[in-house]
Amino acid sequence: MVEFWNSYGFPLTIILVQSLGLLVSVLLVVAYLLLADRKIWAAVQMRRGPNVVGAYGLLQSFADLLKFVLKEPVIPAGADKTVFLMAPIVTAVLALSAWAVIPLDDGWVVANINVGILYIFAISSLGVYGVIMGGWASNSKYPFLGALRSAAQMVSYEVSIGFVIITVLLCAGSLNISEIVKAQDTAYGALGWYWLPLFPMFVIFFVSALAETNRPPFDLPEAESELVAGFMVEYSSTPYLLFMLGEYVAITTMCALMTVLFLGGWLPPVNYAPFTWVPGVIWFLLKVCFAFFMFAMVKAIVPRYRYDQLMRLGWKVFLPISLAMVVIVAGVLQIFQLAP
Amino acid sequence: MPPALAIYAPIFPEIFLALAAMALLMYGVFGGDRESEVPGWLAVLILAATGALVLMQAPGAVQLFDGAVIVDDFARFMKLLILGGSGFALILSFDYLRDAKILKFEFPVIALLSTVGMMLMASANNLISLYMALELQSLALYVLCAFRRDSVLSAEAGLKYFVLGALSSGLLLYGCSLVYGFTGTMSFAGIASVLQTSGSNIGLVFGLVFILCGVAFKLSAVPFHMWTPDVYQGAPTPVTAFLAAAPKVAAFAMLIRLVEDAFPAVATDWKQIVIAVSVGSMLLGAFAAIGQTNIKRLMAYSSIGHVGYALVGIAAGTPEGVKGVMIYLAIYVVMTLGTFACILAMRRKGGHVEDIAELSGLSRHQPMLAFMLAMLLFSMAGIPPLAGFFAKYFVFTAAIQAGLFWLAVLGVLTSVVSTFYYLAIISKMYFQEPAANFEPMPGKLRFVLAVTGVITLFLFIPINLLVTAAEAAARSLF
Amino acid sequence: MSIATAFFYIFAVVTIASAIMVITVRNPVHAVLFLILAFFNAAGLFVLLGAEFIAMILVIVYVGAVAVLFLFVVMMLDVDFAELRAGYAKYLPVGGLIGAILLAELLLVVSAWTIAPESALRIGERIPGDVTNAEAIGRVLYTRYVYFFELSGLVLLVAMIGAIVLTLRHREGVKRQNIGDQVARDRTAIEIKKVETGRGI
Amino acid sequence: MNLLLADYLPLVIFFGVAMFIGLALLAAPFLIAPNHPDSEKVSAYECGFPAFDDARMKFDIRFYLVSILFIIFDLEVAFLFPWAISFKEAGLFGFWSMMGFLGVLTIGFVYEWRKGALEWD
Repeated sequence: MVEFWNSYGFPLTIILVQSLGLLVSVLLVVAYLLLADRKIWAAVQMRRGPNVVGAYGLLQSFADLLKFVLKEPVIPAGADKTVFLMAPIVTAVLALSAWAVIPLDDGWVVANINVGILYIFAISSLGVYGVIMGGWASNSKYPFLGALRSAAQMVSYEVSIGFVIITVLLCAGSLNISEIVKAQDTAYGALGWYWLPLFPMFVIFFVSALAETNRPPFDLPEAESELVAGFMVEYSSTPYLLFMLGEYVAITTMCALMTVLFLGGWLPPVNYAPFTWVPGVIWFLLKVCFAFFMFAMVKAIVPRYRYDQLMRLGWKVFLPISLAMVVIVAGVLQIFQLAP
Repeated sequence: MPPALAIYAPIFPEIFLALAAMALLMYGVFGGDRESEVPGWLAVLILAATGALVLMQAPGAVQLFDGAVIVDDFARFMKLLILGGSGFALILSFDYLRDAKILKFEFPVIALLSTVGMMLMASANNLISLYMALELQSLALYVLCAFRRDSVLSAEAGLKYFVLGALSSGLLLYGCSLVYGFTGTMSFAGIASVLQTSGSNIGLVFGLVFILCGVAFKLSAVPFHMWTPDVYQGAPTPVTAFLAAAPKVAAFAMLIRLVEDAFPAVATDWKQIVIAVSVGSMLLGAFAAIGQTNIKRLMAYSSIGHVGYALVGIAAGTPEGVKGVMIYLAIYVVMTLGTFACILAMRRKGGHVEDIAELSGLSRHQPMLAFMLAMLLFSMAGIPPLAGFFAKYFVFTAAIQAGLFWLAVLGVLTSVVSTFYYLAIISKMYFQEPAANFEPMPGKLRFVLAVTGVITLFLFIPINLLVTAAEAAARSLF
Repeated sequence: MSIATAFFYIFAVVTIASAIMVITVRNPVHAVLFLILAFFNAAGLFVLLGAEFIAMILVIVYVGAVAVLFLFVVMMLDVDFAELRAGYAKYLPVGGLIGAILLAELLLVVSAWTIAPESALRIGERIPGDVTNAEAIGRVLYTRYVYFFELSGLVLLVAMIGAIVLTLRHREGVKRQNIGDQVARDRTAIEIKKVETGRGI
Repeated sequence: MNLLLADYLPLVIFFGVAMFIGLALLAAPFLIAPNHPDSEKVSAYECGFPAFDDARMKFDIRFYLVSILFIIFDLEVAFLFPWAISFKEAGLFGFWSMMGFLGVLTIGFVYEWRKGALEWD
């Protein structure tokens, strides 16, 4: 019994605690990022934003959660009930499970797998299922149209994200996310991170991440002026909450991915004290917040794209540019023998 | 780095063909998307140039890419046949495509890429290269079958061919994995040497069966022929001509190399299968064609029968047998293209017709066309001294030499039966009241018919040339 | 029984069960969803074999791309399912017979299966100990197996051309946006006003 | 248990915990919230009208085309991953073989572009 505990029980408990801890912290961070999103949006429009629940509205997200849980869940009569309820679960769980491989600090990762970046790429390519399933299962027109739009949109930007990741991999030489961060650890600090040498890809990644997560200005799947709320029209109560949760977790994941791929993960921006005294996880968090701030500002500032413009941007601008960049980066690495 | 590239010289023809196909694609898409015959003629030129490149190669066998590809005399013979078949089928296509309003530059491009696949099939020396070349060829053919996308029949043909083709690819791949599981190698030579030392095994035999099933699908041999009549009928006629000529050659080339190079040690096993398939194909080709009223369906059954005859040569399993198959294929390609030139000439104001009854009394209006078609059909039936006779003669003698006397007899008997439906067409053309006349035959069809007709009629004079070439090529396998 | 073995049985059973569901459920959308489940479990099996790269590619390509297309197609199909079922019943005896024969053959194969003892030694390229399998694939795919690699490029090209030839239709009378024209427009066409924060116009 | 699988076990557990949280959230309102469906409440939303016809309709073939093209490019990306991480080991030859592959697909891409398959109208 003791032996069993030592060889299986103990490590499993550790993993369980780690997972639970990470998930709870992700959810907490998301709760406040959601608030931050609304506050930033409000600030740009010269409003105050949520400020009633708790000081400065700090408890707003928790009040929302309570309210969602206490609302009546409505399932449309014509809906395919199983798929209808599965869709939000799929969205939320997939979005959350991406966090298993993201390192918060050196060695602070739940599952340090060799193909971490592929895993994230796979998970983000599955994000489209929640939307399609929700839109189809509702058996209602607006959700269906929203689902179609969303599927085509997410799929279109996935390709450029793939190429962007390839350029980073060319420079880093590993599929392991911690290794990718470590490859950015140079004497130049923030200037050695990949955002500078791969700046065009950084921009493309940022914009594609917006499109991939259906964030404004690419929120056509739920464009309220055309499709009411897109694939979420028929959802209420916690199924709706799970969709929103999934969306925001996915956004946070994209911010984290941007941090890891381009902003040096947990590395301090300057390689000298006092910067090196700050724990890596703080740097990581700060960078994620910075990325999220950019997401929120874009939402507040930029008007929504039209669908044909959206497809054009994905297929005729980003795809050729990122493809060309793959060739250029590879060529430079080959000519100057810089490959890791 | 020319010296480094020089080692790839044996597959320069394929590389050239692929690059030229891509260049043609770019030409088509940048040269304005209008209907024109120019890309098609360019494609014919490219095929001719590729043929010249193949001819320029020095004799002898070379292996490339770790033995994945082999270029020997056998491969070169088959490649020339494939190139010829593709080229003449392309020449046949222009007028039909214009009438059907699908004269697009993609047609020759896809045909060229398919030809690349076929040539690589003839050179495949490893299970993966075999599979990939086959897929390249088939994928392009699926598209060609559905090329006339406004026609329900064409779309149906494409879909049927695709679904069954995918199924057969699955079988083939499954068989390959079983064989790999048993032998631990993908290369033909490796498989052969393993079988030499460790003998046969039930798992391996099943792998072989699955592979042969997959190949039989591609050959449209009984019992995997179900798709053939529908696809032949539904596909646009030039595509049918294309389908009936070069891909058959490629599939045979692949099959011959596979069984002779990889599985000589289990010859008894595959010979049984090949014999069964051959008998089935000959019988079905002879009897099922009798009731047909659509000439393309009839050609489908006829081609099933021809596949059966050619398989007799493989069943023999000797250099003579392989030589016979090669001669058979060469002559078959010529006859088929000629016959399709005649079918494509069946054209009235309202468009193309495919009913056999429409041929009634053709000899009054167009005696030359009727004569040529009659000769081609006689040749298909194997009447001496036409080319088709020699085709059958060499396979059957090889079978007799290999002790398969009864198989040869069966082949002769089914040939006699098949003569019946060929004769029915000929008697319609000569002894029935004429139906309305066809439009005059376009020059390109005339050209193809003239070339194939002359070969069919007068092959008995230079037959020795063909026999020597086939003999030399067949020897490179043994 | 180790954890890995337990997971093997879980993945294997779920794969087979969902594969059966794919062909038996009434609703084609459900069928595709079960297919996705089967892919996932197959990916799990690959991970158990140590082929993590293949597992991830399976998820990315099959689940993330191919199944999306499947779902697109079946979602929008107007198929009469009752009719389909009728055909199913009609072909069940024949299909069942063929299936049974295949199964019997497979059992025969499996029961009599022996791998040639030396075949394991012949496997061409072993993965060096310190290299992940994605990297190991990279080391041979682009050099030793370049022929297959380039050939797959050609296959993809044919697929691209084929898809466009067969499906692309242009609608007439559509006015398209020409970004170049818009950007190149004369500056006098619009008036740019500086708006101070918080003032409005 | 070997090292590679030891890396994946946490992934499965993490997934399980996430699933648990999701299911708990989903189930909560069904247990504690009021639930009084009526026929109006559970009808599909169509701007106040009763639904006109079936919501699932045939759709523009363009959506299929986009997803087919996506599959092709996704495969291309899949081929790039091992190349990117073994860039040095594959050497100059590997570099050029990938350039050849990308060249073939770029030709396909140019073809698509010129044919107008990337336009959305």
